[in-house]
Amino acid sequence: MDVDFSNEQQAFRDEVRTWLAENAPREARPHGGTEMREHDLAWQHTQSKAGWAGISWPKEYGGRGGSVLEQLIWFEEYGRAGLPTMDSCFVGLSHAGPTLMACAREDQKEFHLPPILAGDVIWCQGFSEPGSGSDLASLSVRGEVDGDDIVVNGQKIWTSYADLADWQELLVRTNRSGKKHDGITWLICDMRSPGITIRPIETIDGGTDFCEVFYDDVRIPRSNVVGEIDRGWGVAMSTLSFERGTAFTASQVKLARTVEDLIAATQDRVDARGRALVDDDGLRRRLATVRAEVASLRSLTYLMVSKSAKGAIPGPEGSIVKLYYSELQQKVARLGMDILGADSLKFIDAGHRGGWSGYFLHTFSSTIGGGTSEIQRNIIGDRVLGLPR
Amino acid sequence: MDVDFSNEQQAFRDEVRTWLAENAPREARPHGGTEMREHDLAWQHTQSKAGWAGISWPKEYGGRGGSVLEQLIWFEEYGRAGLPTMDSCFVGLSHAGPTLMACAREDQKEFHLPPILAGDVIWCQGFSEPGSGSDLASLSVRGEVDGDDIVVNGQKIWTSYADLADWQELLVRTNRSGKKHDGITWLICDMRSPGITIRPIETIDGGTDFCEVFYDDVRIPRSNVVGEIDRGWGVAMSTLSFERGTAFTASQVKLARTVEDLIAATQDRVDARGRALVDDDGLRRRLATVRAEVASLRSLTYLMVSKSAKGAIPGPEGSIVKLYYSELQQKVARLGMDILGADSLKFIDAGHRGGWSGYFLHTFSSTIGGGTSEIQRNIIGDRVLGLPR
Amino acid sequence: MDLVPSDDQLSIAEAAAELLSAVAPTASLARRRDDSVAISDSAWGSIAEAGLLGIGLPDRVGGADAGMQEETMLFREVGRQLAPGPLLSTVLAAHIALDSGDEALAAEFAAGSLRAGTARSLQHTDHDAAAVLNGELMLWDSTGSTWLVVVTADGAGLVQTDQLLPLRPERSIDPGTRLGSAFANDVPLSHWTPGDTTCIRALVLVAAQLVGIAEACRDAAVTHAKTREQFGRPIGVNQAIKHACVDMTVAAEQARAQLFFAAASCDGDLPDARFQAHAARVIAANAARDNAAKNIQIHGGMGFTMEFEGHLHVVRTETLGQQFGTNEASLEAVLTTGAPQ
Amino acid sequence: MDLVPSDDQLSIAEAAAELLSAVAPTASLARRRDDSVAISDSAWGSIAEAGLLGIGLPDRVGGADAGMQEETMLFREVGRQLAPGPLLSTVLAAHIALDSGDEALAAEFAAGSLRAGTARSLQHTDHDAAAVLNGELMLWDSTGSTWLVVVTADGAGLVQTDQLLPLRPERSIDPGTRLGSAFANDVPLSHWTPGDTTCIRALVLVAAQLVGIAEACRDAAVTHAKTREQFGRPIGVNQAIKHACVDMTVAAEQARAQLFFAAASCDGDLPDARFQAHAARVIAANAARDNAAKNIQIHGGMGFTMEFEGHLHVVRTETLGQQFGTNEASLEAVLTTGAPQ
Repeated sequence: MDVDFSNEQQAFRDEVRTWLAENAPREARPHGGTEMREHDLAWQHTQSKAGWAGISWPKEYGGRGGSVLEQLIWFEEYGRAGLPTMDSCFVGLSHAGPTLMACAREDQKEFHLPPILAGDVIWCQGFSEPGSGSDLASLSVRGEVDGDDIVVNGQKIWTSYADLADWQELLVRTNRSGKKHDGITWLICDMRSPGITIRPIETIDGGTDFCEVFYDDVRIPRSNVVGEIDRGWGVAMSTLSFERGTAFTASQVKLARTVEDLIAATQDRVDARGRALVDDDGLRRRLATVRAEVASLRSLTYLMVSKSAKGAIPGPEGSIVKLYYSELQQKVARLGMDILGADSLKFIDAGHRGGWSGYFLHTFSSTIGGGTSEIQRNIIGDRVLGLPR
Repeated sequence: MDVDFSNEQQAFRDEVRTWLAENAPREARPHGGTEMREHDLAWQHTQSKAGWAGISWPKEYGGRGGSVLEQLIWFEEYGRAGLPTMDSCFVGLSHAGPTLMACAREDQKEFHLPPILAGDVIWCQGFSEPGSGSDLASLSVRGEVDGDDIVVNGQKIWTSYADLADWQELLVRTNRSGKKHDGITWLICDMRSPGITIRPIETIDGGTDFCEVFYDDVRIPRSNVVGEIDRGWGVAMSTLSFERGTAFTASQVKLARTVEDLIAATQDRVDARGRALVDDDGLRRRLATVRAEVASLRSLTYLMVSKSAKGAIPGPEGSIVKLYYSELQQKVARLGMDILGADSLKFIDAGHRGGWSGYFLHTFSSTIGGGTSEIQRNIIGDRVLGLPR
Repeated sequence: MDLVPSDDQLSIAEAAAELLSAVAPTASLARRRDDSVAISDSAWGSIAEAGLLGIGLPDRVGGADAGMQEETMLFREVGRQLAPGPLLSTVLAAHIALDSGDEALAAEFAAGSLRAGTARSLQHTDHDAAAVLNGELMLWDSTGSTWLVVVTADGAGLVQTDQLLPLRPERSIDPGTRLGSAFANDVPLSHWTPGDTTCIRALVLVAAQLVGIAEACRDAAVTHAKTREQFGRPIGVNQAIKHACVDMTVAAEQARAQLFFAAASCDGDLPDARFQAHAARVIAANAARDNAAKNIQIHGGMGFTMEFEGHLHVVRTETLGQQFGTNEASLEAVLTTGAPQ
Repeated sequence: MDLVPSDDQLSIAEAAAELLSAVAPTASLARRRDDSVAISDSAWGSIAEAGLLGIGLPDRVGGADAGMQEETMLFREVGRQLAPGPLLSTVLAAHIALDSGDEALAAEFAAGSLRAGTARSLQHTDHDAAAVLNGELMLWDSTGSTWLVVVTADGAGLVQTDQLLPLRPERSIDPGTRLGSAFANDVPLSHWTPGDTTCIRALVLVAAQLVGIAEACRDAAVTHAKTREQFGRPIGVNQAIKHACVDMTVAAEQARAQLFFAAASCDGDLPDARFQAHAARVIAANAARDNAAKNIQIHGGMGFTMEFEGHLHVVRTETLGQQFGTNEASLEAVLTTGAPQ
């Protein structure tokens, strides 16, 4: 065992840190609209030009093909620089792109992959529906083959950045006769197609990143099917993860900084009885506990990355990190509310949208989005522990 | 709403308190064996002679038939006097007796009920089996009709005081052909019958109250069937509860006193850094929280008792009190371990068996015995909230 | 001893719930989000006209002559319905005016013709200096309110809002509560009454609102667990959901029981009424906080949207939790006021 | 950076597990409950002979010249197997003797010919007075031990057991650990080494045992959830059981990861090694405590019997938790040693 990085890795880290310090956007990221789109694409473009785009993409698709340790270092530095980890280029780079690499035809790859990397296009995801949340395979948006087109009708929900996107990875039901996992087709949907209506959803932290998408006789060319008609579930499940255990690294680094900020915030605050918060044994224990837990979250990531570096293919254990991270984030947010007291009630638009109270509200999503904690526990129980279903 | 007791009720309380102070056993209750049996029966006998036996039993069966508020007062004073609430007379008074009243033949009632009340006999319960814990109806101890007898073979477990008992309420399977809830028979078993072997189980707090009971061709007269053969499940489920929401009252009063003892214990103790525990904000909050929670546990009981007093029949809401009480008791025990520090490691035979560490270990049973907390949550979810199964 | 509300008390609750949901429905909070006052004049007028503000006040100032229990029944519905604006602070202002002998002012608050918001000093105040306001203040619903109540464990009093210039509005986490900042430099409080009578009333009525919130969240979660289907069955069949609903029930029930106990103890002037009130506030705050979070989680993605009212329970629990003394202060009081009787 | 144990390290663990379960199986704890020494002479001899006590000591005192990581792998198995007696304190005594230049004594501890228990002062000690023992002491496994280690954040030293008369045995909550009380009046410690080197080693190796306990509990619970049937199906199909097993897994995995990180940080002499060690101890203690309780609960009635080993995980977690500084002290250190690098 060893927690030191090699000289080569240290040099890589220095290079990343320097480059990010010199090239990361200096202006605050806009909260939405075309300004956000332009901002995110410009930043992706900058990374691409400098050879940092697709740090985890294989070289054959134009990515950097970094080793898993380089990825870890990149994401650590990315988080340390305070850059957003789930910007509007995220779906293209981390989900749609990898799926296309795994399952698409050569012409589809050639057409779609380079613009994702270059920062020319934004992708969004059309998976969830109002009636199909945890039970994704029960989706019911209809796709009917009509000549060379598939005609799509229905509604998707929780589509991040649908209003900014050029393309969508879209799951539709093309066959109702068999089991629910059969009869699903994976489509590339042009978001400018006639018949698409997009309605942003306001979330409790004041964000509007999520959208509902309505499809009214939207015609998608059959040539945009990835894989085969009715075989889309397999395509969706085959999505390669190139993160190899590093997916939450940048978020963890940010969480660690948030904890340090909270510790600092106790230094000059007093409670309602006029006593310094820094002398409050109860708060001290809660702060120490989350500081230790954030450290162990990093250790857990390092352990998974170490396994990846030895060639292990990360499996459902990734859910352990997701579960732990999301509940820890909520715990930290709650602790901050208690430390800030009456000040926590102000919804101030500084740093994070809505200030600390906005962050607090935002963290309610972390145990829901990307699979609820209940579903994560099922996955770990069934697939890691092998418990009976 | 009103939390005051009437003058009459107050007078009743004074009477109970005085009587208990003058008549409750002065010697410590023996930890087991015939000494414990003699002790418990003598105390029941004393209560019986003075007209306090079966405070919750209806008058027609020789009980005191106290109003629910009198029961509440009785149990509060009983707890305040530090008397054990689950002594060896408990099953007879609170389970077997009420079941016999509800379902037994007149001759069975006449023979069995008076000795229970008078403190002449001890009853035990033969329900659980090694393979049938939460799923009681899956029980498999065989009972075969053979002439005028039922011949019993198999094993029961978790039978409290089996080694001290005269009689047992025993569930056996007399029919395997139908659904598992059918084919069960409720028997009165003489614990001195040939073929019975009793093996005490040592529990983690050092107790030996629980036993395994083995039946090897034990012959029980058919006349000891309560209700009908194969219809015992209905008998077991019909058991009347005369506590009407007061079942945990004495235990609550004890728990309240335990919390006060812990608060007092912080007064003269210091932590490893030499600081007075009484100045530790974290401990203060934990102590305050359990003090408030114990108060709300009493309020919850008062609310249920108030409903009973108005004629409502207590239903599955009783599980709410059980669930809350048992988890609160564990929380208090844990807090005590943290307050006592290194002293908590001494397993001292004073007060409670094993001192505080014995109490701590003992509380592990409170979320298991009498139906696990998981089962309590199912009951509340299904029967109080009406959630789908 | 009887903790079951009387039929009269249940009628108060029913009438209040009906009126509040009619004149200030939850949906109105979002609609008025950018208005300077959280509650509309017409809603305020209807509530006052129905006599809700005067329930616990004597007949001679226009009240209904009932007690803390009846106010408790009212404010439990205020919490459940997430009713906006300075209802509780105005009721407290009326009591403060009455206790200090200003019956005319009490009558104006009871009639709703004057409103009172809340001011809380963010700096520690000496016991002796309690009747004077100093330093940084946080204000609740000062907009539209001529007066502000100041409630501390040492006493309670009033101050006129315009004595606290400059007032700065703060964007509030709760669309049903307006927040503001101000600064005071030796501003004396009027109608000062020493002692913690008003503080105890505030604790119980805050607890009542929090109990209403805890119950509303439980009800919403249980309904959703019964109706929302995934994998072909209602999600409530899953123990992860079912047991969460049960834990919400245990929390709400214990909080309700302790609330009733505290209200009855206050009305009965029992020696441990102070303890019971602080305990009620602590238990209710934990129940509201836990249940509000669980309700969102059980609603999944929908729970995270502005459209769903779940977040309003969260933010009301937070704003209410800071308005009249903190949960921390009540915890400390639970330990220092002596064991319950 | 590599947190995966090497094959050599895994071999140490495997060999240790095999030996411990053979010579001091869990069932032996109950059998020896009334014996004055928790571990039999023959078991002790086998462990020493296999070189387990000297793994982290240099060759010249009879050790295997390995590091903290290898000791970590050993003590994780000690925890998992619930091995009784003064294993950890004897290993620490060897390090203390070595650090203070007494190689002959270190060699005797490494060879197992001398044993060391633990003494902890129950009163607060000034930094300056750290090398002298005073007041009430609590002793771990002093019976059969010629020496006792005293480990504080200010330094570590040894004392001969017979200098602490009167020794009073205390009935211990843990049948694998003998407890005693004693009193000291200005008893000087020998082999005193200032600084927290030994303290840090103790923290990591305590954490290692606690991680072993947390993992053993998880494994036992998962096995039971797969095999115990109720209502015609394994109980692990119920989310109440399944998700509890998952939470035990998350706790054990995070504790294991932090343990490895801490051990590697100590061996690599990293600037935040002290922080990582305290954090490992805190995380491991919480994991062991939670998992031990959940394991009993999942086992139901059987979990509450002496026959089942579940309670041994509980009581070992408690005795270990007080032996070399408390969890509270580590929490405080996590906050005062500065942010991790």
